[in-house]
Amino acid sequence: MNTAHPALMQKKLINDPHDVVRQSLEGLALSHPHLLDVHYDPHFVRRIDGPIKGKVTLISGSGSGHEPLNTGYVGQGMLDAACPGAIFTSPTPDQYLSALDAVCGDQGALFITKNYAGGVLNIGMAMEMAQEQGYIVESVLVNDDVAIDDPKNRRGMGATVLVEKMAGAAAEEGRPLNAVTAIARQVAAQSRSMGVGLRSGASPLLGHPTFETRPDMIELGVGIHGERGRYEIPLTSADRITEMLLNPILDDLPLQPGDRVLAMVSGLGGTPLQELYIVFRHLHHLLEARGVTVERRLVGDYITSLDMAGCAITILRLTPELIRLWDASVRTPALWW
Amino acid sequence: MNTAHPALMQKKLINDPHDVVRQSLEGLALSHPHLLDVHYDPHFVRRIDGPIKGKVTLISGSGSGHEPLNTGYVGQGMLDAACPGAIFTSPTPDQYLSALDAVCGDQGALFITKNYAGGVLNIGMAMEMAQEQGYIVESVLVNDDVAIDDPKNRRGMGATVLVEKMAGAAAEEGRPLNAVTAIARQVAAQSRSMGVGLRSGASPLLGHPTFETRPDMIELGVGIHGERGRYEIPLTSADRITEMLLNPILDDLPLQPGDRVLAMVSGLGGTPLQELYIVFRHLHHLLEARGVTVERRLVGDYITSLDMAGCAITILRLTPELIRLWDASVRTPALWW
Amino acid sequence: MSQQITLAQLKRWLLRYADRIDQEASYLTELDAAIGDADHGVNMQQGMHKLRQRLLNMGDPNDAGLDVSGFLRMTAMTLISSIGGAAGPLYGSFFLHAARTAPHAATVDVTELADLFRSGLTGVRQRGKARPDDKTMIDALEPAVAALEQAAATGAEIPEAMAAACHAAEQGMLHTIGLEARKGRASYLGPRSIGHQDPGATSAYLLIQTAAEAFSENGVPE
Amino acid sequence: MSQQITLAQLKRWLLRYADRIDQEASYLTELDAAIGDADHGVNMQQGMHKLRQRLLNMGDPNDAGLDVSGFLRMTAMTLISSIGGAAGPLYGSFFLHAARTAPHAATVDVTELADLFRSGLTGVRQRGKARPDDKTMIDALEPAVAALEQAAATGAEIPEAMAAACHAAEQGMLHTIGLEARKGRASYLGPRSIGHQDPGATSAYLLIQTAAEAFSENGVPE
Ligand SMILES: Nc1ncnc2c1ncn2[C@@H]1O[C@H](COP(=O)(O)OP(=O)(O)O)[C@@H](O)[C@H]1O
Ligand SMILES: Nc1ncnc2c1ncn2[C@@H]1O[C@H](COP(=O)(O)OP(=O)(O)O)[C@@H](O)[C@H]1O
Ligand SMILES: [Mg+2]
Ligand SMILES: [Mg+2]
Ligand SMILES: [Mg+2]
Ligand SMILES: [Mg+2]
Repeated sequence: MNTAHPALMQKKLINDPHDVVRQSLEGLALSHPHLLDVHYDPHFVRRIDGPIKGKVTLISGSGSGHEPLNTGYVGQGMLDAACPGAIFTSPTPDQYLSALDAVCGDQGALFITKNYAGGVLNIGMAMEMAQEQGYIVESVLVNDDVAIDDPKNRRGMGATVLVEKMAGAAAEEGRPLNAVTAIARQVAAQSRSMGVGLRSGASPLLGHPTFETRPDMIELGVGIHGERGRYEIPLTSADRITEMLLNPILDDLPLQPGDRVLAMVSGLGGTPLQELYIVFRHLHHLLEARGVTVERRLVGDYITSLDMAGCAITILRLTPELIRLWDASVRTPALWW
Repeated sequence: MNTAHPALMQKKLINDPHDVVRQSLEGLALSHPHLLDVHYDPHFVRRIDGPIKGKVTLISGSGSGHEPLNTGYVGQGMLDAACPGAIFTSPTPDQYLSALDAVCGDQGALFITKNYAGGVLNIGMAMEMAQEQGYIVESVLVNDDVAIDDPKNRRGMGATVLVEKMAGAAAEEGRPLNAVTAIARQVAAQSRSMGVGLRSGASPLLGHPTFETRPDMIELGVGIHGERGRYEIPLTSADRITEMLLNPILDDLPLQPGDRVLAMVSGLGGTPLQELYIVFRHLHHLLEARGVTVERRLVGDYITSLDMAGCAITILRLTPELIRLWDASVRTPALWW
Repeated sequence: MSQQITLAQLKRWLLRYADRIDQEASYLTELDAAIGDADHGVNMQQGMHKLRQRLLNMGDPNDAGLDVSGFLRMTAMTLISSIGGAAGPLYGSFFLHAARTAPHAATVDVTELADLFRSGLTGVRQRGKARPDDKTMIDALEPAVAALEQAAATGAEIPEAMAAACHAAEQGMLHTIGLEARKGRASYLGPRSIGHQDPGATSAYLLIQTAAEAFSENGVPE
Repeated sequence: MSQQITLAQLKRWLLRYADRIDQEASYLTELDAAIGDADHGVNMQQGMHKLRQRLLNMGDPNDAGLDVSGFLRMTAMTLISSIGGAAGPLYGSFFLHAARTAPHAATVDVTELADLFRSGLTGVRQRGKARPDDKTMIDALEPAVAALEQAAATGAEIPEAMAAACHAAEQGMLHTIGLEARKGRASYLGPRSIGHQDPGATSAYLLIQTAAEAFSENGVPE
């Protein structure tokens, strides 16, 4: 606890900070008994009806604290299993392997992970071990965060949700591993994101906010690990912030008039829906003003950073096939249609 | 702005604070173009396919700042229209009347409102005016908050969502106004709620949190208007807090072994899903330990208080009919199955 | 003939109240933040802003064909449709009931004024079911109306009568500080509401205060 | 025969490291809060807690049938399966590669120790693709291994060699303060990462430091 700043101590609805991930998973299991089954030590969340014959298996992993990502995306039309690590910590290779043992069907598996050192390293080890055991596995790295200049070093953000949905739909259609992997890579390649943080969240294990913002400053270019942004900028209007999030996305993903996109505004956990709509409103105006059609949309808390206040914008350039995969039926705790 | 406590100033994704409600509605409309249509001055949100012949019309109203309530519950199987007031301010009678003019079918209308002075007074005036104009209208007051001893003075909380869902399903089935009203009253009568606030939210118009909590204290028995709770208590574990929320509910709604309930944990806007699951976990244990079956469940941000941190528990005693109405198809921005 | 309050003065009253609400909006909102939901100043501002627009568009109320009753009724309908919350219907009822008692004439004298204020207060009480000492706007309005009635009965002129009403409203407003709320949002706090001045009683005091100012000036041009 | 490090000493090293990590967990996490995601101390604690349990359950490593290589391999697998994040695979690779080079024997001398540390470092570099001055654990490990090698080459005894390694690791750790991160989460901050000590370099320094302590004590019973 930050005893120097008691007013900034973060109060949380938790018991022992060390039990947060496990107890939260227990609550998730009790909240969705007809969709999910949770395995503990090592932790993974699986579709209740897997493994499914004839279907490519999708497994995603990331640290906890991004809920509903990824555990909330397990279910028909999306993931077969999700591996939640400790808070903000990529899961270990044996989580992936145990999940694979539990849910892998006969068509091989695709691992989805965000492009962070931890994600890449652990998936890399998991892939090696899985292959040694005879599994046929592929992986896709999501790296949509344009706050980082070098694409190879870009973090995975909101595109993860879109990759999981569309690859999940392709798998559900019975497409083979190489096709599902290609869809996942296509979605990742056609997506860009950028986030802004207004107030730091707090990890239960830290007990206080990760950082303090100055009274009139905010953090531009944040990821989803509660970290500071790439730049500190003065607090400004939602419209101006929306522009500052969209512009670097468009610099990197040049959209032509007539292009059709999926536009997503995800809250980071501590920002109410009211504000997300205000951001989406201007985002929509800006895109339509360029002749870009907002063909599909997602506004809400879909990939979060504990209780950080702020949001991230994700833009995905759509093709007719991607639209069809997006619209395909999905039944998970967090996406359902 | 609270210049005396700059660190406590609340940063928000907004433009002019006076435009928050309108711009947020514009964003909502753009987010759900196939479900909703928004009317401005006076503000109301309507089902895109209304008015619907042969169906009782459901109209709900409340201040803004509780999103997704109520605008997020407009759509098939739930509300025909929602009237959002200013932030934390019940809508005016002419909002109800304009909505009525726009969506009322041929089976009369039911107004749903939470039991607050403002809600009651404005609905009362709206009913009088509607009746003068020849409409057949009924109303239901939701007063599920056991933090207040006197049931007549109890605030409306999470039961509002349940009333809207179940009365909406009954209306969609083609039940007449008196039957839909009876369902709505039954759900309200069989529901109890209690909330806890860990950190004050901030209204955009105030610019700073409504109140400050002391470092180790939290507010027990809060409503959804950002106000302090009935009692200030020391911060304690999620399990203990869950008990302090559930016990007064059970004192007032004595459940017998074998009873079946819907258990809901709604975040107040600034608390991540991770923590809501931890609360739900213990809530589930406590109920099952009493022999009460948690037959249906809802965990997430369903009725909020801007960006207040905390949550509220709602328990509804179910009957087979209520279960059927709960399970009936619904297609709204915030509930969809 | 006794002193009369003209339509122009009524109009000046409400314009002045609109300005006062603008000045005091954040004060009222902060009062509401302490024991309510931090919107009273904003709500009142919203309504009085609408009313100001109507009053300014209207020009001379006499030319608009309004008598005192019609003028108060227009005020009521504007506030009802633009304030919302608890205060909207309550202030709306004040003016609606006042309009019912008000003469279909271009002016009112002090006795008529006392009558229509009493009637307005009755409207608020019927609508909101609050009683004195419930810590609401009633606690400012009730003593103000009583003082006005008493002054009228003893033949006081308007400035003197309104000064008494204003003083009583202020006392009533301050009296709410010690009360535990039994109506409105502050009642949810129970004993924790004690020690805070009621926002609605405060806006009600400002209503009486601006009336006292507007009714005591004579023939000041708009 | 030159001085030997026994399996018991290796075990004591890692138990000591587990304790040190417990003591420094919040310090490491605060370092990570400044330029990362505030989990490094927690992650390391989680892994070292698991390792401590295994080490304590194992009793005498000789009796468990382990040689140095097997012991290091067991350590690697435990850390890989329990730390997660970036540090898990990296420290895991350190011990895995060290195990590959380590002799199938019950002891190692200083030259062998330098070799297996070098090999471990190579494992970290291959896995993480970071280079010196990228502001990572490499910046503590690289100078430590170099110092150890040099000491071994000049015939130093173990305490002396390890003291040199420890000193070099500390310098390397402090050197990270001035660096701009090019690998790991801190790299997302770009120039804002300058002025902060790297958490992984800090935990790596503690790894060397506890090794220096454990390898310099002789025959202290468990
Ligand atoms: N039943 C009532 N009768 C009279 N006045 C009331 C009643 N309920 C509330 N009030 C007054 O309304 C004021 C609050 O108004 P406002 O903040 O605008 O509405 P809300 O309480 O709906 O947010 C209170 O301070 C109180 O004076
Ligand atoms: N590619 C890399 N090579 C070497 N060390 C790295 C690399 N990436 C990160 N690190 C080290 O890992 C440390 C962070 O570990 P930790 O906080 O446990 O994992 P994470 O960054 O996944 O949260 C950094 O301080 C840095 O020293
Ligand atoms: Mg991490
Ligand atoms: Mg209000
Ligand atoms: Mg109020
Ligand atoms: Mg870290």
